[in-house]
Amino acid sequence: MTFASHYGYWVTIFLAIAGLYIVVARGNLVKKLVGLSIFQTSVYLLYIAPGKLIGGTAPIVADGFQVYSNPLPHVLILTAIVVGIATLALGLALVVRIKEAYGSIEEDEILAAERGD
Amino acid sequence: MISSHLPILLVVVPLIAAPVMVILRSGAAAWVLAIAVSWAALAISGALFVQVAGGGHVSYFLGSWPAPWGIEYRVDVVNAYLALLVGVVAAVVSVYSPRSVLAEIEPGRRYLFYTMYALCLSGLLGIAVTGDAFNLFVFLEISSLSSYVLIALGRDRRALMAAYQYLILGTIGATFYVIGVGMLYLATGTLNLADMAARLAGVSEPRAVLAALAFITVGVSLKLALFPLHLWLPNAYAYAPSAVTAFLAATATKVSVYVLLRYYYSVFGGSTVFHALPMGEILLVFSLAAMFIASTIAIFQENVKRMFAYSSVAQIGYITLGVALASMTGLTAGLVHVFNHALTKGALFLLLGGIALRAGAMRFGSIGGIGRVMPLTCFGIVLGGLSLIGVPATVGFVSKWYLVQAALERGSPWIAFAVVASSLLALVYVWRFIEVAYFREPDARVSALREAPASMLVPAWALIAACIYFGIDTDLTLGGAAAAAWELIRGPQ
Amino acid sequence: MKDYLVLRVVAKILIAFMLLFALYVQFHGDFGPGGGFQAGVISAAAVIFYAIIYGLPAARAVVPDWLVETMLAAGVLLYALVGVAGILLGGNYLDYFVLGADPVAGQHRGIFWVELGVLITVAGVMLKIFYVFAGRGSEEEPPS
Amino acid sequence: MMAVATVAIVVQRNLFAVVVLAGAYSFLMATVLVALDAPDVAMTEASVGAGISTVLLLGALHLTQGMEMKPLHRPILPLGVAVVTGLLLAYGTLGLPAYYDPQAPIHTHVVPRYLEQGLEETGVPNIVTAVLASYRGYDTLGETTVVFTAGVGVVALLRRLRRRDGKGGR
Repeated sequence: MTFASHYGYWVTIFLAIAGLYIVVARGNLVKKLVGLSIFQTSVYLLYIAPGKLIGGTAPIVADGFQVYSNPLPHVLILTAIVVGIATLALGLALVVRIKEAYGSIEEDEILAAERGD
Repeated sequence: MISSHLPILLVVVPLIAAPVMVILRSGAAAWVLAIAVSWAALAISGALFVQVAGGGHVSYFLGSWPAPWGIEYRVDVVNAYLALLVGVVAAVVSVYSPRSVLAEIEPGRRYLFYTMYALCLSGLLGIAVTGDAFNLFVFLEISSLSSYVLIALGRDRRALMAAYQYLILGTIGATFYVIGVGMLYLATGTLNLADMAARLAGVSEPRAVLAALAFITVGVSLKLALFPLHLWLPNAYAYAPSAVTAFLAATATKVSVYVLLRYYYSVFGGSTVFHALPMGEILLVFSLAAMFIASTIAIFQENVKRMFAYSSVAQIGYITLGVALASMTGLTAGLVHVFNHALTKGALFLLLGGIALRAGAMRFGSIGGIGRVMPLTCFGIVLGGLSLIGVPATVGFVSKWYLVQAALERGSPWIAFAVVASSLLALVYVWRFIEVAYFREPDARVSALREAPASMLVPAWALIAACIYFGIDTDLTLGGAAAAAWELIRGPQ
Repeated sequence: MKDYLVLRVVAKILIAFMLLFALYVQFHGDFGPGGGFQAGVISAAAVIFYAIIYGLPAARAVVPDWLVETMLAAGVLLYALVGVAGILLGGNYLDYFVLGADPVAGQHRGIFWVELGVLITVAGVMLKIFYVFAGRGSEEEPPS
Repeated sequence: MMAVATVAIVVQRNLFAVVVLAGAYSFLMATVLVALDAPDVAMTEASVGAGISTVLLLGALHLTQGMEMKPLHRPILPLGVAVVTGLLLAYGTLGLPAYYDPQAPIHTHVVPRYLEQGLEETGVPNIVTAVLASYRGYDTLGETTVVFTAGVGVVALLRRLRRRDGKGGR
């Protein structure tokens, strides 16, 4: 349980903070989605980084290799990536519609317009 | 032979219907399919409920891979109770939908609407029956993505913004959930919920487990709109198409409640969550806040649909209050309110859909005196409102009666008092509707309106009738809730 | 970009290679990295490339809208029906063991069809999203 | 490098630059993933993160606008939310097994069967494919359905109909 053996997690944590910050703090709808993607990517490292073993190789069974990195997180994250891009595509489609309906993609302007509805 | 495949058929039948609808490209055919799969879901979940009602569980191994290597569907009475609830609501909404879809969705989008509806149904049922943490996430995303689209199909442009906000908050919630699951996976090495529970006992370092508990709680609370994480809900409910509001209000948040309970009791263990940790107290504070603050906000709404949406946030507070009391009676109260509130709110939003169809407006200012021209619709809303308040002989009374009992059992009469006091707030907002609908003179525009069509009234009144019936004969609902509560409290076998 | 002859000729060759590469990724997924999802993305990219060089209408003529929309549904349907086949042959849902003469052959057949389903849906969706985004603002989408 | 790209994304207000930076970020992520022996994931991240999402984002920007407004609010609350989340993550991860520990639960439970018997049971040497398509094939059905949902959703939202009734309104 030493600090140094967990350094890989710190990258995850930094990315999670930065991504979440962009989502919550920024008013631009496109930038929020970019932040959301970064937040999701931080999870990829959380899952995959601990799966590696020293002296290991990619989990493709072949003669001469005994140690493989853990394949299960890879599978899970493949799914997570796909879910992420699906969400992004849908989010962008919504943004395009919002732009057409309100003429803006800034949250503050849109909320101001909604008050007038 | 077929009876052994019920768990998977429950989910896959609507899932297969969705691409078929896209290939057929016909609104009418899609509607027929939607009705067929909704009633099939009701029948299958009913059969499953009968299978497991006596206790025990049904396991189904996908791809015939044994758990924990493959994905397991594991149905006990808790899952079956939830699946049955979703099935009932889906069956009613599917019958109700064509008139409101005809009015609210453009012709070229109708089959896409039903495709999304089928996917959403499949996703919710998938969450309800799966026994695998990551599979739960995948189906959560199927139901979430489809509900974003369903909400955005509302006629008002604010529906788009509501869907966007829900997308952002929903995705943050789902990502929190995945982080929590990731920590549990790293700590135990498994994704199967039952296996996870068994292996958690052997984890010596509690920090990862605690953090996982926190992440999953926050993530799921975002989805179930626990105050103060409810910000997406009022607009999403207010501006979504009528059928969608009724369907989501009655099912989506309830399924999230199930997820929370499943993790608390079947994975982390009820005693860890509520005795070793102050989760009960934390939930209690947020539940009470939801009951009072959301009800108060509801009173000041100008839009009827939005008012009832805030009322939903408050009612979710009653459910989580039951959970927070962490006793057999409390949990039973919470679970029975899951069912009762689904019936009540489902009925209310269906009836409001009738007003939306005829009057085209949901503001108090433009529906004055509507009770005289749409008597059946408005009388139904009044009865539903009485159930929200908790008047005897409605389902709302049953839930609150048990909540009060649970509070007294716990030795906290002030909580019992809070339950009763918050009902007065419900009385105020329901009275507002009554006052506007019955005691104002209808203007020329309102006088020209007609009663809602029978295809909408009959399903809605079926739910209202259920609200009254189950308010008097509580054997089925309370029996199911008590069996589910008992299954949860006794923990994994 | 319709005037650059060299570009147009090179593009044709490149697109052929891209599709070939997609097939390689699809069928080599058993042995190396890759599989239905990646192959689907690459084949969609090939058509998108074609659309960029020759224009959207040309691409729509080669891969029409109705085909794309059917593709995106057909893939999921194929995948889900492989599962149903498992039930019909006496196994559980998505049980590949019962699909072939011996279990491993069954697994091979199951994985092949399932990956094909993924390929079809992913390629269909990517292409459809591209069509919809690119078509927005320029021309009317053909009525369905 | 990834940290630099992330900070640049936070600061930059030109959305085109943000998109390009996000693409670069994805490539860096893919490199890291290769280093972590996850070639399947790296390949997907490169094609999805750097490829599709960049194209989609540029497409969306083309249809909307390129510059971000200066934020009106002081970002104290959001920063608080993000930092609390980070602290919680830090708290949790410090309780997890150390990296490269072959005795960690993820290496001793469930996975050994995939690695030792996966080839035998499925006939597929790439264990990622074996788990993806067979052991956890149902997740992949769900994943395909998610893609399908997004595709149909985008069509439902952006399809041009011959007769549009404008914004709808109340």
